[in-house]
Amino acid sequence: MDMTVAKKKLGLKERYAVMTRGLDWTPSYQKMEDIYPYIAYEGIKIHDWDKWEDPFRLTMDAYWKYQAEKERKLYSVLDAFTQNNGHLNVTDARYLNTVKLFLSGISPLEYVAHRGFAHAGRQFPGPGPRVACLMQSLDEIRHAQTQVHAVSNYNKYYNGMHDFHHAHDRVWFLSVPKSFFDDAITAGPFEFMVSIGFSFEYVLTNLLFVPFVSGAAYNGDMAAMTFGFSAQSDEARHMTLGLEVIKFILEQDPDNVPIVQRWIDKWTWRGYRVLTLVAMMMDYMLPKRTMSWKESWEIYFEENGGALFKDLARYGIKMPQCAEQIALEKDHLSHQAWSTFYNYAAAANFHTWMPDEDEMEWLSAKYPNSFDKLYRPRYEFWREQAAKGNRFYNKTLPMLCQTCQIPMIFTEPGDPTKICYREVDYKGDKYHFCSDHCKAIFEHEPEKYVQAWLPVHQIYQGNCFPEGTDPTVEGFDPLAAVLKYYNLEHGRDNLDFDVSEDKKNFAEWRGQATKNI
Amino acid sequence: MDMTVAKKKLGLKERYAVMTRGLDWTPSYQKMEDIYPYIAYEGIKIHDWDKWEDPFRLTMDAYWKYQAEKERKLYSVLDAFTQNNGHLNVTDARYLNTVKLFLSGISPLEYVAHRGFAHAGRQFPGPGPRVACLMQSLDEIRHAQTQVHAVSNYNKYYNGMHDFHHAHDRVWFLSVPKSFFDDAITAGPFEFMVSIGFSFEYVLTNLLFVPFVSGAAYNGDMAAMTFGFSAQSDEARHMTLGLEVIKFILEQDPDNVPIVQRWIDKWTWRGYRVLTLVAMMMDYMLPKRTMSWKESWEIYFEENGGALFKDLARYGIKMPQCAEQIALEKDHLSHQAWSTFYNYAAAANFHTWMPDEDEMEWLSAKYPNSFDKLYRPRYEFWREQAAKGNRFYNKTLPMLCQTCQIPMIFTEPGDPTKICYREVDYKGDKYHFCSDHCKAIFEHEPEKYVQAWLPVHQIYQGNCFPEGTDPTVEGFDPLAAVLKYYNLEHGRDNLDFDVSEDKKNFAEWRGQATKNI
Amino acid sequence: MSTVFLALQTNEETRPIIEAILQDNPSAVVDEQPAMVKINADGRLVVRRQTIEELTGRDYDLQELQVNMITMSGNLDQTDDEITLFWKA
Amino acid sequence: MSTVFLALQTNEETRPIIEAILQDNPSAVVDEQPAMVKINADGRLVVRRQTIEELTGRDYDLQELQVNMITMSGNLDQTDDEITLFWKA
Repeated sequence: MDMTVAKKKLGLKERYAVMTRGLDWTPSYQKMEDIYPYIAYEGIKIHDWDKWEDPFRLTMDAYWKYQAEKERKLYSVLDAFTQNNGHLNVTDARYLNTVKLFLSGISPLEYVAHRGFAHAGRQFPGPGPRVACLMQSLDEIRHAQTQVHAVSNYNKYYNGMHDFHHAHDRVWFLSVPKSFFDDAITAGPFEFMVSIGFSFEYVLTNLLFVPFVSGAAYNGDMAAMTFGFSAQSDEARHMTLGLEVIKFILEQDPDNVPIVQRWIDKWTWRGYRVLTLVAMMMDYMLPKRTMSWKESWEIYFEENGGALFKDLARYGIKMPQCAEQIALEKDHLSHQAWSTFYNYAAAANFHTWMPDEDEMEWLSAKYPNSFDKLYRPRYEFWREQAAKGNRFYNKTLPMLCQTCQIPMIFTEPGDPTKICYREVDYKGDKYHFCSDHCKAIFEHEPEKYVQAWLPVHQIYQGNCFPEGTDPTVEGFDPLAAVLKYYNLEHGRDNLDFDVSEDKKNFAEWRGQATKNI
Repeated sequence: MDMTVAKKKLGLKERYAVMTRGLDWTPSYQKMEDIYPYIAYEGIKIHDWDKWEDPFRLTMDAYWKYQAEKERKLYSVLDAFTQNNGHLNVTDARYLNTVKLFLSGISPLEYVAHRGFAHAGRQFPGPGPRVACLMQSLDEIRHAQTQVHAVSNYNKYYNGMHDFHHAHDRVWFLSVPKSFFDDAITAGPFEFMVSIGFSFEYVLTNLLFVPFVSGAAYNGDMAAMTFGFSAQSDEARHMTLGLEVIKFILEQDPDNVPIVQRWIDKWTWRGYRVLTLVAMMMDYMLPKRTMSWKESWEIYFEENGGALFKDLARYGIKMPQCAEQIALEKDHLSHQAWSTFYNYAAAANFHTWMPDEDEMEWLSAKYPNSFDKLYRPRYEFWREQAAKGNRFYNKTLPMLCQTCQIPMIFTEPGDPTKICYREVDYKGDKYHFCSDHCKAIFEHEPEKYVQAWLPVHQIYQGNCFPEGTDPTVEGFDPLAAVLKYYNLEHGRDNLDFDVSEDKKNFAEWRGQATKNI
Repeated sequence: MSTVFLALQTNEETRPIIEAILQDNPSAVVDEQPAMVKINADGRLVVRRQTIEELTGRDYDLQELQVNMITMSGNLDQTDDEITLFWKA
Repeated sequence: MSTVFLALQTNEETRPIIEAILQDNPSAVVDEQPAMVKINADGRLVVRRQTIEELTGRDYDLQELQVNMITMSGNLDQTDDEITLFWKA
């Protein structure tokens, strides 16, 4: 018989080898250290770059194919959502404040991540990590773009989103996520990969994208569900890359272990502090609660991170020490954060409010050890005051932690009635910290962190007023000047949800959408 | 100079010629009349099939490309809608009854249209109409499938949709749309093209798919919006085909004009009568009204159809006479229909209800000449009776029109207080009609219409009970037996919306979706 | 002259198309309906490929309009460069 | 053994994939969350192309899973025939 046998296509592993290592070459007329100048100074020793392999074995051709499909789906849904007036289907208008926070706090980080992976990937002599970093870099700019597109629909109707990028670079609390990523991209390429690729992507992003986006879906926000899960489908790949990078570095040389352990310790804590915003989104800002911050933390950090560090134990890597303090904080984090934003509602680009009675009950049930004892009485007092017309807006400026840049709102580990306060004297100046972990990070790299652009210091130094402002004139209103600098309109973009234009407009529009007269 | 000039691609018109007429051949060993046996008997004379040209000049390659894109978009949106619990975003649970009506009354027609175009297209000796009919045939089966897919999500939660195809072939009022299409596909190929392609698609489908689907979008039904507009994007092409077919036939031979005029008269009236269901969907079943039936009729029939017949006047074609009666009915149609379904709610596969006070006001405003005088008092009486526990369910069987199969509910042209009643004696039997137009249609083809399967007659003849039913036993409940035959559950699939499981479940589920306790 | 019309879905893809139509048809009037945009014009309405391409900055095949078209009225003629809707009377 | 998991979007495309996973992994447990399905398994979870193909009646490329994957936990290894998630300890 003369059967023709079809030539077998290359298998996935061979295709991956051909499309990564097969496309690489060894430079002949330039020295390796000139081409990859940042690869040595962090002290990481790599002996064989070819040991790095993407476990998904994704090659660029397949990457474009599946990303294009994700984009087509995403934009079909976004278009239909807008066409359908989907914004009126969110549970209630308070929900929109999560969108504002997401857009101004998180989307700009996606863009910085894009830059970070483009930069770090360029520095690695191995083709495997270069291709993986290129894909992640493209993913991240996609996320920034799709988030901006998705939210642009909300921006047509609701306040506070009109100049999100301007806000990201200026508004006080946004210096927390901004400085976190700035810290990462100004590190060396290996530390960047551990900070973002491993600690942030593998250990922490689940907490941002999974339960929150799942919650957004059940709060009627099909746009957030769609961009969120579309982004998260890339994150699954990022997480794999993050885990792979750690294993690769650790397997290359035992000298790498203590360096990597320090980075893991630092970046787990740094990332956790940034997630303070997410904790409060989950527990306070989704009108329909789907999972508490504490439950999310237990599933995605304690259980999942626990399994991870048990697995990494064979390399000598340990669960970061900060996990102990985090465990103590999980009953308090979201409440302390929300209290702060309730206080500072006059200076934010979104609205805050006191939870209603049902929501208080939900919080009691989810936080039996802390809520009724410590936070409910405070809320009830504020609610009472607001009902009397004394809604409290804190107009003094808080002390910030030099490392995480969060106001000093956190309590002593084990004593939730006492503010935790640490300080360090360095070259004649005093620096303040919210915790032992932020203090330790500073102490290891003081020359980096003394440069921090702290919003409160900057306001006091007169750097956060519109150009030409004279703060010495009589009756000068510093808050008004700062809001102008933020490009926020007092009484429209800030203050309590109850007095907001958003609340009024949403009620009116939803009414129009359901009534015939 | 020796510039290389890129070879120009074929233009659209050349491509169309190559991909239609260019693919045709003249049969050599079979006679034309054997291959196309149905082409002569209707009396239509065609001299040059090549004069038929699709004005879109769509060829099969482009067809597949754009249809695939439509499908990708559609299923992305349907998936996201389901994932997001989109069904809870409809204005209120009454809306769902439009979906039930659509699925059992209209979707099966899409399937019959698919068969009709496959059959008619096969009969035309010209390659232009054959390709156009092939595309439309594929479109129609796509519509049937996407509608069933879209509605299958609702079927998981709400009653009355569980066996829509069974219902279509049995439930009394569904014989109206069913018999309409059966009438068309049992006609010759030219009459089929005029009935469906021109009269239904060009003159009437706008009224079904455009204002109703647009209204569904603003009643929160993203699924209906998406399948509706996706289908309608094909309809735009069908309409063009419908207009082209008429112009082509008329231009071929002056003898064709009176034949075509008769078909237009007949099918405009037949189609209009079927749209009675749509009139009531627009005015009563969309909780958020977006346009009244009367307004839709004025825009899409009077204005648009007026322009069309003015344009066709050059061929000697006139606006169908029935337009005069339709103009008189537009203030009454939806109200008379809704009253009927309110009466017969015990025997339907969806729920009915009395409009609330705001809705009555909207109806008054939209129908100043008729609503307050004729229909509001009736509704107020029924509402009062229902409040006293006497919600009226009519259990007698109505007389049906032999042609359109609608109960004799319509009033005399010009006298909305008197039921219109016409009759014809034919071969010793008496036949009843709702109007002069239905009577005239019968009289032209009595041998066709005496065969009508009229649900009321069939029930009386004992043909609509489950097999083995003995209607002579004591206490026999005919309605119960008929509902069993329909596969509808009494008390669940039928009766007033107010006492329905749908209402109760929707309220409970929406509550769960927004409350935290 | 009778009115011709073209109705398109309200979405990002049709925005520049509607803009192009308004630019090319002085008599065109936009009627915004729920989830759709109906463009009415007096007797004749032209959709020009070149104008869409100028507004979007990319190649455009007029057959793409199939995806977002909802309905229309009038006789139609389509070439590579234009879609024309018109009444003869 | 620690838990590995894979979370997928709740939609028509993932239904047969989830079914395949449950069929191939006796320890797999489904945790339905809003808009997503999380599948937990004890130490190891395998997604097999062949099982998906049997259930869907069409060719399936495991890389398609990229489109509907939300998150996962564990070391990963992907070949033409299987995606495996596992902990070594």
